[in-house]
Amino acid sequence: GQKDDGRIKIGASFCAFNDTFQMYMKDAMDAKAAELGDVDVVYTDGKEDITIQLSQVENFIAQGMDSMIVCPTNGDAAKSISDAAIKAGISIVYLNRMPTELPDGTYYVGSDERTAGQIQGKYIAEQLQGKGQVGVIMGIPGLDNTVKRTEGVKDILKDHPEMAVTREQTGRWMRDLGMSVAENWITSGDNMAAIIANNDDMALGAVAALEASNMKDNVLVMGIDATPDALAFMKDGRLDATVFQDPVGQGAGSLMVAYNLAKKQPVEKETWIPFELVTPENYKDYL
Amino acid sequence: MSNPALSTGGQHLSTDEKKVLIKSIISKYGIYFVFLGLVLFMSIMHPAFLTVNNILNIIRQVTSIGLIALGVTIIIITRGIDLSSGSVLALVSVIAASLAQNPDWGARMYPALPMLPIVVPIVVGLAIGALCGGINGFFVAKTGIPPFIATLGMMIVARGAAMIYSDGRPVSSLTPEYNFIGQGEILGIPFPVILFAIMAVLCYILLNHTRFGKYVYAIGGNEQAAHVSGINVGKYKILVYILGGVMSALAALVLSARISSGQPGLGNMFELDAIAAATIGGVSHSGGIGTIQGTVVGALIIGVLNNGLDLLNVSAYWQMVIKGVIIVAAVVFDMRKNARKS
Amino acid sequence: MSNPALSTGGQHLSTDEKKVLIKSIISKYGIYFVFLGLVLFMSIMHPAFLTVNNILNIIRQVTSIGLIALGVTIIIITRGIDLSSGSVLALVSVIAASLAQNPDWGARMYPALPMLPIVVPIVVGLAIGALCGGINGFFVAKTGIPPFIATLGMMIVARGAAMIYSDGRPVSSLTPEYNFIGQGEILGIPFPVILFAIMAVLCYILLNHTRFGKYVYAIGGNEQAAHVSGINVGKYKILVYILGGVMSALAALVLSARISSGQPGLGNMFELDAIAAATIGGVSHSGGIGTIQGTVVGALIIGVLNNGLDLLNVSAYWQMVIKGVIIVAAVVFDMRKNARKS
Amino acid sequence: MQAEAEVVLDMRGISKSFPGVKALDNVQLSLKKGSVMALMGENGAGKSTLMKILFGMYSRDSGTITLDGQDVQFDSALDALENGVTMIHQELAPILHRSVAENIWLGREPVKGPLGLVDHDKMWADSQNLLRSLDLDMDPKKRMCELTVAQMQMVEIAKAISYNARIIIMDEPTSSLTDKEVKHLFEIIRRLKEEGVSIVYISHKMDEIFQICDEITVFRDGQYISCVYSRDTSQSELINMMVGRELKDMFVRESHHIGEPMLTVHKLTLEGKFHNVSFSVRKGEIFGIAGLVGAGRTELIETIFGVNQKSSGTIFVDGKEVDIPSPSTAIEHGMALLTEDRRQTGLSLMLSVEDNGCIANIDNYINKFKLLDLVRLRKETREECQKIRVKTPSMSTPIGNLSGGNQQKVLLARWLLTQPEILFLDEPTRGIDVGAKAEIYKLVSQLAAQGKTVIMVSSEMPELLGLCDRIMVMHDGKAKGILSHEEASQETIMDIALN
Ligand SMILES: Nc1ncnc2c1ncn2[C@@H]1O[C@H](COP(=O)(O)OP(=O)(O)OP(=O)(O)O)[C@@H](O)[C@H]1O
Ligand SMILES: Nc1ncnc2c1ncn2[C@@H]1O[C@H](COP(=O)(O)OP(=O)(O)OP(=O)(O)O)[C@@H](O)[C@H]1O
Ligand SMILES: [Mg+2]
Ligand SMILES: [Mg+2]
Repeated sequence: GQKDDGRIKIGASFCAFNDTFQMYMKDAMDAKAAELGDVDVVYTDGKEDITIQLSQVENFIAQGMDSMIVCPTNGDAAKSISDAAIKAGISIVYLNRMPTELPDGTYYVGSDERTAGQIQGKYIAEQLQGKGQVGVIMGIPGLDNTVKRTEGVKDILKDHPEMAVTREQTGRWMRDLGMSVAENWITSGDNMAAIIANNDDMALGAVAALEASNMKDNVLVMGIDATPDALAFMKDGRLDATVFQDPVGQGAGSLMVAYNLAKKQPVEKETWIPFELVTPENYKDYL
Repeated sequence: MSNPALSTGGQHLSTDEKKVLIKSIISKYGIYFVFLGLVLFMSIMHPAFLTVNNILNIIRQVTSIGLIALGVTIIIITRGIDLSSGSVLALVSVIAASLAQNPDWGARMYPALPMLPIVVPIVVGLAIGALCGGINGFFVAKTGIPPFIATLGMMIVARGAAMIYSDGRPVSSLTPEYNFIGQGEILGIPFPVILFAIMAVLCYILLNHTRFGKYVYAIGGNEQAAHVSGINVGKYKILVYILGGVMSALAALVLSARISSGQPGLGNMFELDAIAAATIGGVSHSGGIGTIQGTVVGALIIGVLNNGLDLLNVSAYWQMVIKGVIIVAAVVFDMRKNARKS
Repeated sequence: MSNPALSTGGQHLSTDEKKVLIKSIISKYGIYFVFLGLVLFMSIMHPAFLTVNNILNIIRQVTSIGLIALGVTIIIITRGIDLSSGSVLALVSVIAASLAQNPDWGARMYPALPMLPIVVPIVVGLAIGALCGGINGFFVAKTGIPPFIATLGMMIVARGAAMIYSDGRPVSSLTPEYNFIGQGEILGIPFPVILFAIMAVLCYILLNHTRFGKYVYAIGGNEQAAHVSGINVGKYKILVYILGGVMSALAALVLSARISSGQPGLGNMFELDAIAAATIGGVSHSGGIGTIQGTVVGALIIGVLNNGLDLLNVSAYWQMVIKGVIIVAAVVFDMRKNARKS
Repeated sequence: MQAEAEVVLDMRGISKSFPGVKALDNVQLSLKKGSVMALMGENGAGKSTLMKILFGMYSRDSGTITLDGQDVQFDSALDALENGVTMIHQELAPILHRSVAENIWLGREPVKGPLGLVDHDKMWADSQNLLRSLDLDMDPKKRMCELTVAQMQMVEIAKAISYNARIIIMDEPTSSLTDKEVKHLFEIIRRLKEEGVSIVYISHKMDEIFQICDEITVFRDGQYISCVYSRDTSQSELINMMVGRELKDMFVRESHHIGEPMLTVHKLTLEGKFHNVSFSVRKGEIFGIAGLVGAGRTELIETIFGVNQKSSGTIFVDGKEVDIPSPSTAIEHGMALLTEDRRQTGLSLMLSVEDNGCIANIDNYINKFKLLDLVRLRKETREECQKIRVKTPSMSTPIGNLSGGNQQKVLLARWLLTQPEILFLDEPTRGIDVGAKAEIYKLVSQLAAQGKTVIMVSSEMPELLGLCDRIMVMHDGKAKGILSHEEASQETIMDIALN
């Protein structure tokens, strides 16, 4: 129920505060909350650990939140979070990462990680005209988005007999580690036509590595997120493409759903915010 | 006797002696005072803090760290360390979960597997934990390499093994019996809390009322002395690491049942929190010193911090800063440090 | 002199003595043999491994871990530990980067800031590192809390501070002068490699040819004895942690310049890799034992593993397993463990 | 009687090498039932090594061990214990943070009940009985670290006896005991003998050997020299066998000129340890401090040296009042302190002989580049060690591998290197062989002759009486009086110490 002061309290658990994209979603939520005026949002950092997030949801329940937003580290393991929320009678909005099940009282705002990888695969296949070897720099192993984005790439390349993912290594989302991976690939002498990274930071690391050995012109590099850094790289012609995931659409959208749930207003069960391909042709729209 | 220090039989305490007494009480129970202070502060700051529900919350949330901390306490008392706990937890979680998936779940790891009795995943899980711990112990005891390296190796290997086994994916949809381990309640008390309490008591008895416990302290206090007193130091070291592995496995069962999913990324950095809990609780890394009750309080301090700062709506970044400061402050205040030094 | 033992002038060695000699050489240089073996294996397995480019690659990639490892070696020799290195690295990286952003970059942290001379971010960065290390050292030396806790606190606090300072975002687009620290070359040798080599030599001199070094070993060997021998133990401990902080800061400058961006998530778990490098290199956690050359080889072993396994296209998961196994095997083979035990 | 007693233990042709040292070369030892065999030799002669081989801690390179006529081979201490052999170790081996009872019964804890839980009540009671039977009055629940060194040693002795072994090895059991406890130990040994227990007794204290031992085996440089009945030999003959040469006077008091007051202590107090202690020592004087264990002697000189912070009182050096907050200041004032417990406050076991030797004198080797002059450092440290005849394979050997006496000598070298004006020696000859003792005494009187001030705390009355110009007697934290060399005797000192 609402508190005496009539303000609405929403708890939001993010899966990692050191993930830049999540910070942009948080910014969008902040902005939306300010616009609404009568809502307080409590943010917590799940540190890429679904069990920590479960604890945070339990804490939200103890605090008497009106509704909750959770960006789950792992969609497969969201069930216990749903159970806890349902048991407490508090609605929950999943953000950005789709849980396997979406029982009554739970909602979803976001996109499908797999399509991001598919967009990458399609664009690269097109650019390379269906020929060439590809390396994939992955995020932290075992995480939802790492697995699904990588699978998305492979979904597409499967259909191109002359293309293959010849190398696959982890850069743990970090630019410096992405750079090291790319450096090692370069020395290996593999004839790689494109490097696809699970996020922009690692892609930018790969770009730096390629530039250092004057190979950037021969290799396409593509990331995901369209961070300001990535767009700046694209502006300078250093990054070939990325995939835009709309943090405002997702962040603000999830807050609106949670807000309406708290106010007992009708809401959509699932709100899909599509990924968008960003290339040197259209990057200016995302600056 | 001529030595005055020996005959502390005198009954009348001077004020000086009283001061010393009070000081020694504080120094002996410092960390408990810190804990009480923290609880007091949090309950003043937030009405929801000191409710039965929230207290169970806190304990449930520290269960896995706490279980690992119990094992690691015993390991550190022998002058060892275990960095592999979190990874072993992950490995056990995916293996146990793969043996406890709902038969009607489409993405089962072993689609042809019949529904196994609940003891199978439990026993297999504990066995894997014991095996990992045993390997740690073997290398520490038999090759003489530093425990830091032996368990660091296991930390990397077990994480890799968990990834390979599960192909980096979660192993989800577990049977209700399995889930009970993490979500069940007995008389309104969450099962993980009961399990943690039982294990803490068992470890307490083990350390204080069995030969094993005496040997653990002796090995940590003076390995050579233990050896010349006829203790098979190697054997007991191996046993200690096996125990550590089993505790990680228990934590794995609880945690995966809690989220109804085994995951290869689970338990990341748990070893650090567990070691921190033990250290806050007064376990000395120079060996021979430490108690189970101290470690339990150490784990609870970490739990209260995580829970309380969330309740107080402290922003995530500031939480880190505050948490770090309080951990250091707690140990500074805990005057047992003096005992540790000598 | 009448003392026969001091004048080991005898020239004729029996076969028995030769065996002992060979054994002692292997035991003294075990880890170097492991390193050479690893290099040999990799160069047989992949033609590109033993090229100048790739060698520079490897060294450049281990520079930041290596720099931290140099500092942490000295800390561990005094019986300490530093868990805060990775977080201090992150904090320094965002602060230094914020003072070295390109003036024409739209998203500057301080839009009004004029372009500062390159020394400003460098000096400020090193100062922040020294400050963090100094705080670690202060708590270790003056309050007597275990180094594990003091630096664990700093690990959490510094990471939080980095997040707060940068609001969780990368601080990008740095000036070319700044980038030189990480990307520049002198006579074809990458600047980070040169820096690492210089720092390794300086640390070697520091440990072996200065009073500071003798005191470091003495403090680690027996703190009380060092005190009675007139060493200001507290002061030197603080200095040692300051040095550790400065090395983390150097690593931060190199790394952020390498990727031309300061990031609050940088350096995650670097402390563990650095401590591993030192331990592989023979530094003993019981204090008093360890060398810079050992640590450098330890860091190179980690670098060769990361690079070589990537070259051989070993899958990420299997890389973990293999890496863990090789680290343990290397230290098992390194027979200096015997020296450590006695 | 001894002639017909059966031989219980026979060790023959035992050899043992460590890297760089041949510790034992074809030695032998034979022990009869119900007798005490002294094992004697200089520091590093191999006494402890042989006993560790017997006790299963080291493996032998060659040789046979026969126990009750049967060849045996102990692979571990456990084997030895199970075969009725126990050992009191030279280096104290207590588990400091555990209780006396836990230390005594370690590995043999009484258990009860179906779960095999430790029976603490029985353990306390057994300990109480054991301690009482040895006339020791201490609480078995006390932690070892709360005991004095002497008490810890008595606990070790009690522990060794509690095994009811046939053979007890005692490796320098009295090195940290005072006369009272030594007397006590001897009573225990006599009782054990009557019960048919055989004892190997290692000590550097001559008078003890003749008091308690039936036979004496002598080693020199890892070699067997001879075995004699103690009633058939004399102290000087024994010394000759051990040292390989004649040792004329133990105490050569070189004539020395006593000059101006160098160190004056006025009403120095450390709360709870000692009160209002005043004395003044002159240049060229050897000043002894006597007293029973726990009299506060160690605390007194450690406080002067800045290890502890004084509660009140003043200290004057060379006529000027000085404030000494830490040992480094003390060293600046020309002081040096050889501490009592070399393991705790002296040695860094894993560091080399050289590093242990030079550490107090580092400041003297800093050159104009702020670097160390390692050549000179090595040379001078080595020379100092040679001067006092340290026996070590090399200067880079970890000091932990040296025999106890040689470790002590290295520590002495550490302080001599600093060329101190005021030298404090706290039990300087603990665990040191006769030859080395004589050398240290000679050194002390040479230093005095050079005008240095020496302050020596010792529990060995003969050395105080033999060397010191004056002796201060302390009891229970108070200075009870100062005796001149002429006044002092065993009786007068004891008289003052006990009032
Ligand atoms: N663990 C070891 N490693 C290397 N050398 C050793 C070791 N133990 C003893 N030694 C060497 O063996 C020789 C014999 O030492 P041991 O301790 O037996 O002498 P000791 O007769 O007991 O002397 P002390 O009277 O000083 O105790 C010495 O030269 C010593 O340096
Ligand atoms: N390690 C210790 N732990 C506890 N008490 C101690 C310890 N060492 C000394 N004491 C106590 O401190 C007091 C003074 O001891 P101190 O060592 O100064 O006496 P001492 O006259 O030098 O005797 P000793 O001959 O044993 O050196 C005594 O009451 C003694 O019991
Ligand atoms: Mg000996
Ligand atoms: Mg004393």
